[in-house]
Amino acid sequence: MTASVAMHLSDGVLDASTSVLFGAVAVAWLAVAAARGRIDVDDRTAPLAGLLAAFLFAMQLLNFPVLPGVSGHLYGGALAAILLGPWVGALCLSVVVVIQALLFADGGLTALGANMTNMALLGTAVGFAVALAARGLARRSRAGLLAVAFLAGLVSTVAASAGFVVEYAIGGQADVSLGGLAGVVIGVHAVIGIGEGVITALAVGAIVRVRPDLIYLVRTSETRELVAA
Amino acid sequence: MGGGRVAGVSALDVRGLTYRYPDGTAVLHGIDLHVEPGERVAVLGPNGAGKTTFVLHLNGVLTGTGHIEVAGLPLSPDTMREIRRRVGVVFQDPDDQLFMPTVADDVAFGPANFGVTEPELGERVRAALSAVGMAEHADRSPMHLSEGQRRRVALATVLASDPELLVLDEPSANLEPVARRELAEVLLSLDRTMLMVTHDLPYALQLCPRAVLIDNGVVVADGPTRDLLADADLLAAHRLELPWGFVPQP
Amino acid sequence: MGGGRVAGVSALDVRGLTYRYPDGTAVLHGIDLHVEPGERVAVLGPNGAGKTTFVLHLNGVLTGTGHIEVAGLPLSPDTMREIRRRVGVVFQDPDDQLFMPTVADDVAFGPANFGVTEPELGERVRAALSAVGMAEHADRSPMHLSEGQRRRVALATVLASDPELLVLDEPSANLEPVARRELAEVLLSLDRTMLMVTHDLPYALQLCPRAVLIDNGVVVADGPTRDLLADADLLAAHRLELPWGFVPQP
Amino acid sequence: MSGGVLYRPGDSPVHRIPPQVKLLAAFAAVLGVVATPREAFWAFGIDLFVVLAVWSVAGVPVGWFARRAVIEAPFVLLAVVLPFVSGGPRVDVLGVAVSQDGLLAGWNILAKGTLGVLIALTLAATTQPRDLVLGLQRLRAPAWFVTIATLMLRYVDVIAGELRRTRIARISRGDDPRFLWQAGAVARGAGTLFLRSYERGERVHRAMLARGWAGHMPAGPAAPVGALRWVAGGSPALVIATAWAVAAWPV
Repeated sequence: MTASVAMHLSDGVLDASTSVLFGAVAVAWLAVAAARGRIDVDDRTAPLAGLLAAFLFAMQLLNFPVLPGVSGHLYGGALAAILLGPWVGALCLSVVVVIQALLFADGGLTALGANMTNMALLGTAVGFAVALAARGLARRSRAGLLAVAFLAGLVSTVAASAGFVVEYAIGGQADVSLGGLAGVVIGVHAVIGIGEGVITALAVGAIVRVRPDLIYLVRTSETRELVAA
Repeated sequence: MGGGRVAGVSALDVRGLTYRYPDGTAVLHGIDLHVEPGERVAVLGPNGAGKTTFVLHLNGVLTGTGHIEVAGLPLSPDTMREIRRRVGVVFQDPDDQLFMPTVADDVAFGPANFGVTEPELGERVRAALSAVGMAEHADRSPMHLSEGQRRRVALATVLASDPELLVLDEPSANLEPVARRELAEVLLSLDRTMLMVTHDLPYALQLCPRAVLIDNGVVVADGPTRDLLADADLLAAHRLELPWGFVPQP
Repeated sequence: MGGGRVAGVSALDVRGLTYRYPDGTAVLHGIDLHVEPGERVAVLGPNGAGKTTFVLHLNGVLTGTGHIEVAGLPLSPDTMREIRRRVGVVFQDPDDQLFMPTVADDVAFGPANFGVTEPELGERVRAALSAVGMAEHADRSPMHLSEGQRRRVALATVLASDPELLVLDEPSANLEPVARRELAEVLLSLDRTMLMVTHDLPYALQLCPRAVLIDNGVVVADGPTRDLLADADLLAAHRLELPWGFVPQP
Repeated sequence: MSGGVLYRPGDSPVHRIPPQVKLLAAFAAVLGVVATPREAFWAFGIDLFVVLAVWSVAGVPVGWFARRAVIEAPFVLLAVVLPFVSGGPRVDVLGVAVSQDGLLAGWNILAKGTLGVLIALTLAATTQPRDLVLGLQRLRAPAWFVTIATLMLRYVDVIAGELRRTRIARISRGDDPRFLWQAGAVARGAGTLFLRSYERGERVHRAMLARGWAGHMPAGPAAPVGALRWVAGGSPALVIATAWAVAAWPV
């Protein structure tokens, strides 16, 4: 069981028009993210994002144990959002998803738009929204920040899988009970999401001890003094 | 601490060690090495000679064929854990070795994994940090230390498990002169059996009375370090040379 | 190539350079340095003395106060681009400097940014790689090169822009003995004005007739390298020392 | 990057097609496959034939593709499950009543998913990673995308190497995580790795600035692609698109 294999849609699951539709959604969303992330304005953002995309890519190569004999790996939506912000985080992960499709045939080419929407865009946006909403908790203590990171990791994974359910409802190729499909897909990803949440929380915890100034979520809020203590 | 030496048992005994990469390339072609307790041995050789691959066999991270015995205990899947405690490896880049939030956490990581509990754990951490002169930095993050300090903390993370054999991979790499000397002084003060993999020949001569030269996966020379370094033909044949201006003192 | 020297104009002129970190910590306290065309000058100093910060000022990556002039051109926001072409910096870790997919792409990166186009671009790449003895590796990925080869390619990436001043940050770090000597031979063959930041004192003596010693953000000594290294008190006062066994030849 | 890359060096006509042409052709071909009505079994046969023809020109053995196509495996599972869980009229297959619609849907995913992964593998096998990025750059991908992708491909191996060495250092000190809750050291290592990557990013940026970086990767000279090469490179996609058009033509 690996989270990203389960979420990388292949060709043929969605019909052609839905595939094209989500391609357009992804492109539009990325254009907004590029503008809001000011990636073309600051000559430093893109090189840094390149290294952090490499970091996220490398993390996806790393398996961690979930249960004996079963391993998962980080997919990094919430981690990217908390560390880099929802915009640059989305840009980094979208490059990861595109390169995985082109270099490793991981995820179908026509499903690229849907895969980017789920993993690079929904995952980071929802992960960041959760973190932002729970900022009060993150502000209170270090444990609070870790709890928020855990929650963001869990919810972002579930959100990414929910994206698949929505896409299937629009352009799925078989007449199955959507409720049943949603139950299975979201249920499985809730379990995977626990692993994602734990790793996200511990990684954020390790970073906040040393360089709280590098964490987007912390940098852009008043939590800095508290968590650095 | 002191490694609990047993009379008559050698610290390290390697016989006929061979290894191939998964792709079939042979790296080690039958290494034999025998180290007595308390010896300090330099493992010399050019890049690509198989030095680091050899080191990773000593604690079972890589598994080739042949026989490895550490302080009388043969390496096997059953003894792996105890072998890893007995063989303390200090890797070349301290950044690879230090990953915990504080220096003390990092030093406690090994012994805690090997089952040491408080209050002994805290005692081990204090002793190991004192041995490398880093006791006052226990609560800092390793990321905030200088290269020389990180190297010494990496050494402490291994000392805390009280290993029978200390293995150092390129300990002097990237150190400024003072840090380099300080590390040498720490290593000389430890009184441990030591294997030092390096291409820094002056450092080998300073620290290790004996040296073995590995090239193409076999031991091609074994003797007093001074004699090996005096043999210009031998060094040249294995792409080694003394640095400009270095004169081994008589 | 050759750097287009103009008679009577110094290669580098730094006056009263000061710099503070954004948090207010002062790093450079008024550095003065004057380098004539064709000189090779070693910049010595302990870790934390401000050596690398100083280097990053020479091409405007960091901006302090004071005056910097390269081959007669004062550094200012308007001249930044040309200054960056004139000052070629080889950083300590070649992995930081080799960021393109192949060696040739990397060597072309600088001149292409400075407006050089084909067919001259290809000619520059070939010439720079030949100068460092790496011409046959043009299409390889930097991942597949040895540390010494990477260091030489990093040097080529800078030579391709035909800089007036070559700045090397710890060029000998992490090199095995043969690679270290090969790099020295390449550097001596280049006939360029050179600033070499290092704590490797033997390497400084081998390559640079003149040395300046920087500590606490000021130049504390400036003279023939041999004289500086012979002054044991001066070295000790600034946490420098000759490595064990190194005897400067008379 | 080098590790795990599917590129198979070669000098076939397929290898030599400019990457931007191959990228567009691959996307068009897969879109054609996906748009083909699932009942048009003959059309998928033509598609498969086109793919096999490209392989024979490229000189890449069939077995190589078969081994790598298993990446698609999780969706084969979906294809197998659908006939049992879908609604609608039932048909009898080997004595088991399954959904007729589900059967077709399962076939649909199996056929299109397999053809899609085979086409993507063909692209990956015959195009160097750096040329894929170059192709995207010539297809006017945004500058930020090209910069991130270029640096990502260069540094993923460097960072994966750091990851591997950290792991070896950890297990050398007795770490043996078998359960998620024992993986704390792995996750803290991830935090440290992020910091190392960030700091390397700062150093790489400085090194880029020092060599005149002004916000976009210099693109090598792009030789203009003649109409003939567009047609040659696009011909497989053209055949697949034709099969789609015939199959989808309202009768």
